[in-house]
Amino acid sequence: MKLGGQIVTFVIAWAVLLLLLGINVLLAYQPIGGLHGFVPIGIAATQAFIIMAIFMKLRGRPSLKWVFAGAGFFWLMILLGLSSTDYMTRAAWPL
Amino acid sequence: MTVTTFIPAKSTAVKNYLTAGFGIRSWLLTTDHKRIGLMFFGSVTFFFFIGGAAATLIRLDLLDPAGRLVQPDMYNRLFTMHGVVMVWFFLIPSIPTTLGNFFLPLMIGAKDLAFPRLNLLSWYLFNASGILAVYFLLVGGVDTGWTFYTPLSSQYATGHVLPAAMAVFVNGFSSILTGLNFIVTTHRLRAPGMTWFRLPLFVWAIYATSLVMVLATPVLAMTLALMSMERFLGIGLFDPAIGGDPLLFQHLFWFYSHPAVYIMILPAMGVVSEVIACYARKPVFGYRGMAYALMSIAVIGFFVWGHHMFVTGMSLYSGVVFSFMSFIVAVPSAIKVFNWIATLHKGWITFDAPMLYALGFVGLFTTGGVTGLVVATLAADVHLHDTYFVIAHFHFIMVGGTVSAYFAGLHYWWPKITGRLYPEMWARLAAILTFTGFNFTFFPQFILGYLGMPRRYHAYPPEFQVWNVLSSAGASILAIAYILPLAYLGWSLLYGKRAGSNPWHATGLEWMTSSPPPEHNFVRTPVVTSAPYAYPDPETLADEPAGRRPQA
Amino acid sequence: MSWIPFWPDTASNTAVTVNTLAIGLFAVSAFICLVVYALILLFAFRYRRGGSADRSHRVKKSWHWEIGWTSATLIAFLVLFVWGAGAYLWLYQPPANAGDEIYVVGKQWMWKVEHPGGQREIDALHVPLGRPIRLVLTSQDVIHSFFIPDFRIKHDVLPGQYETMWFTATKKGEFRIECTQFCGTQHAEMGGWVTVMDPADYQRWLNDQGAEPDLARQGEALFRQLGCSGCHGANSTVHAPSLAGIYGKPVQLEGGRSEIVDDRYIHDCIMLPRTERVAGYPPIMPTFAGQIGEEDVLKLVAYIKSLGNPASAAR
Amino acid sequence: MSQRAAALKPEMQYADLAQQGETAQLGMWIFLATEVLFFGGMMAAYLAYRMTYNADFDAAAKESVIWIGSVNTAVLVTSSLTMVMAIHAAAERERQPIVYFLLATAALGLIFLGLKGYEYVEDYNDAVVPVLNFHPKEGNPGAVELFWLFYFYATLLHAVHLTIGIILVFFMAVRAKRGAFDAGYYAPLEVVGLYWSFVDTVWVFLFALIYPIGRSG
Repeated sequence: MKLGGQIVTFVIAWAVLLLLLGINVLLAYQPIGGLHGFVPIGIAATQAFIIMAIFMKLRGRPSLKWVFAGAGFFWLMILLGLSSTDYMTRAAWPL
Repeated sequence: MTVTTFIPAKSTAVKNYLTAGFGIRSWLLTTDHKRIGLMFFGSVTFFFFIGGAAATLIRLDLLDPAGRLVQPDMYNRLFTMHGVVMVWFFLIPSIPTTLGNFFLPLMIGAKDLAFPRLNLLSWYLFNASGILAVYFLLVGGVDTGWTFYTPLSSQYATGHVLPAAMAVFVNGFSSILTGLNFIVTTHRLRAPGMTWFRLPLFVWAIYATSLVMVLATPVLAMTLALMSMERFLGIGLFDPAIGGDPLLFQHLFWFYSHPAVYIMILPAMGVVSEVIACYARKPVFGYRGMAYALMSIAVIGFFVWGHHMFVTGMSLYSGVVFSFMSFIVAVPSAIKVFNWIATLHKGWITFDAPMLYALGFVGLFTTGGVTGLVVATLAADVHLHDTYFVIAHFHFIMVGGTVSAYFAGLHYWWPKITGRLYPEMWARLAAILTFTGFNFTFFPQFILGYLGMPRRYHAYPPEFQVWNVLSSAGASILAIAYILPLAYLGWSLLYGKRAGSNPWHATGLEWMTSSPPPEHNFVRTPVVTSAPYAYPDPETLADEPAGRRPQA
Repeated sequence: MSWIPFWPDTASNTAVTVNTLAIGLFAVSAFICLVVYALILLFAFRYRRGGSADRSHRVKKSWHWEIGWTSATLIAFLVLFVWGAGAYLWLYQPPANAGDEIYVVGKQWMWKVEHPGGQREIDALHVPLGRPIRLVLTSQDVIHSFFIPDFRIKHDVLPGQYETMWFTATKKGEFRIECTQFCGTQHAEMGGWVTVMDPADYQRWLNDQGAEPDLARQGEALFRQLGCSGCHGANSTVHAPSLAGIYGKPVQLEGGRSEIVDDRYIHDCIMLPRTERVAGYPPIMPTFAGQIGEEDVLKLVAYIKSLGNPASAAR
Repeated sequence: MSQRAAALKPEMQYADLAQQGETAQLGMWIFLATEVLFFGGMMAAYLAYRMTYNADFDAAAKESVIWIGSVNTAVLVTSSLTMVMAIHAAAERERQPIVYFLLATAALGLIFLGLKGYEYVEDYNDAVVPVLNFHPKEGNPGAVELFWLFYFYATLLHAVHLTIGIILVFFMAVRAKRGAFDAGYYAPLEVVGLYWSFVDTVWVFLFALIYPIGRSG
């Protein structure tokens, strides 16, 4: 197997993923207050983005794969977003 | 249409899909989408009559205010059975798996679906889950209603909740596989020249439906799995005893089950568009608008589930949001109704049975739609929620709408599927009976609802009896209207006149091949060069043969 | 509107509001249906095959039609939405002066009602005419739904949560209570009657209900019996918050949030004590979930409430 | 090209192998979208309770075994790398490396499962297994139990997906060994690769929801 440009990309992606994992674990022990729920999710989203773009080969020309990869997450956002309108405001109303 | 027909010169030379093989194996192991479509037709017909039998007993029981025909527990099992079977084993699969399976590849000029073996698997999963569900609904039954609300289902109900939930879970796989197959096929296997805006609206409708199927069904699967775990372990994510929220179950459940309503109605809209265009001899008015409306219903349909929860103790703020979205989703539906009517304008309308069913659909769907607005209005829903008003509303959409359209499509494409014509007069009679019986059955239920008769009551205050009797009487007409086609369509299989390849002089690729179609649909792959519904203009209509009754 | 055979009785202020809205909605619905049916029949007749109507000059360009009827329906729908939403917020937010608070507990398959004075009823609810009544609802088992058709008001009743609804009865008489959320075998039998009486008759009725001590007193007895007083009492050595005068006031919680002490808060503190712990107190309170029923919790709530309001404690 | 490669034909409904391969990949992407929603149902439950019982979830998450979670994340990320390397080898038509990389992928998957099993034992010893052994040290027991129910449902479901993945990868290794991908048509391998990386993606999110929260306070 030739050591082509693609393989280098894969290995760099892998290294970045591990790095992000390390950051995630380290930050878990830092007093970052109210952010402690959001930071891991943000890091996970970045990792997921890298995996999908590089390992699942989404990068490159726009294609139909983008649509359906995006659709899953878009619909997930509908579910999470609209159900959380209830949980965020249930106690607040009736006033 | 400038498309040449693709009928082999001597149609006897090529075997059609029915004569391509005869043994039982040639059916049970087939990967031909047309055969699988027919097999699905057999299955959903079976489940339709199971669900219908339960409905019959319910209506008989309600003739008497004291509900003395069956015990309360039995009654609860009956309406659960009616709901589960009709929703998951008839309404959701009805049009997509039968007409969709049969005609989607034909209409886009493909030889088959993208994944024929998955298609067959879908049929097996469907039957396995259906038989499992019916078996457990018959022995012991399930007493939760089709909605499986926790904590009733997870901790208090006595019936076979677990197997029933499992059956619905497996059914979900069937639904997902079918939807996935349709989406991929529409994207990848269109014939040369078949661009997106040359697709018939039925294909658009099936595509939109499939999107809903693949994106909503998994959430139901998860919800039922979580509910089953709670029942199995005695503790779970919805358990109020540990601070769990029963409303969470409802959020997740309706995230699927509201879009599921669009799984039922979108294909019906597709069928009706085809039928109205054909019998009005006109292109569908505002074709692009119709396609966009289908897609936007499919997407916005996911933003409205909370309107099932206005009185449940959900946040009032959420209620306002969901009510607003529900009004928004009604707009594309209204557009569709207006466009169908505009299609009739200046047409050359004939009243064959499919057209009668389709016009009935438009009327019933409109009634169901506007009453949908009534229950989407927050304060009105406070009174009407969980009463017979809601029952009437959704039956107008699902039974008046979907089932009428299903029959419209079945009659319209019957000559293509079987190669035979159905007896026209009987079919018209059935169509008229359906419309009449339907209104008699369900209109009184609007009144019962506003009077305050709650749903799922096996006994009710005596002052409601007159409306219930009226409703049950209408149901008996409806029953005849549904059994009648079984008889004359069966008859036509043997004695019906032979249909030519295009008895209605309709457009669309499915009419460009022989009836019944050959094994791989087209002898040569068709090339499409124009938009759908290219029915001739009124000026040239004189050239068309006067009597469209085809020659034998 | 009793002269219409298919119209329910209108017996409360909420019923009037919903009636007006419903009549508006039904009128719009009927109008739309009429237009659709009329157009279908008209076109079907006029443009039947073989008919001699003029078919030339067909409308080909459709977009301005589309935009026209899209915006028309949108505007009509928005009006209905705003009307309905406004009425809904009014219906579901009890006014500040809703004085009489009555507790309702749903249970397979009955409604248990407790008046503040300790009077108890099953499947019946007596209320005075012309006074706003606030109901606090909860369930002991599955989800039920408390529905009074003649008042056009209903609310689901959930286990482990308090829901409120309110109305002012405007007509004397007996009106049905129904359960509209399917709750098991005898769902259809779960119901009862609301009796609306003159305030004087109502007072008499309350007085005739025997010598049950009022809810707060019963709560006080329970408070001792369950050992609550051992920690929350005045001379307790255990580090637990004092409950005197806390009702209706904000309390600082562990984690920085603050919360108003209301019925729901007290309920959760008893049943799920560690969720919303008061800042500065150790998590030592045991949970009473599964040990006491919702009715007992209601009594404790009434007692704690009375501690904050000496006037009602004396009553 | 081998004899076998020459005989490779697309299925009846496709024009050519390229179309068949692309279609298969599209099908897998749509399936993965359904999987997002499937796990999404459970994540919605997590989010709802996280909003309601924030402090209790923090307290509960402290009991999770973060070192196993972290090592497992590294293992899965590495397996995704070996998986794409196998696909890359297939693109280069080299049979042996495909087999080795696939076996490495499956082995990493098995290591993940082994560690996960060990973690469950640890959880049992920590008395955080609902129904079987549940005595939480901190927080409101109900809410803490909700966290652990989520933990077990989510990780078990993920393990089931991973097991299916391992079986598929083994199956692909066998096919690769027999030379099925020599001809340059390796769409099945790519489809399995998509599935594998997706299972990895799910885990990345589960890790974030379960392990790092609640340790700083």
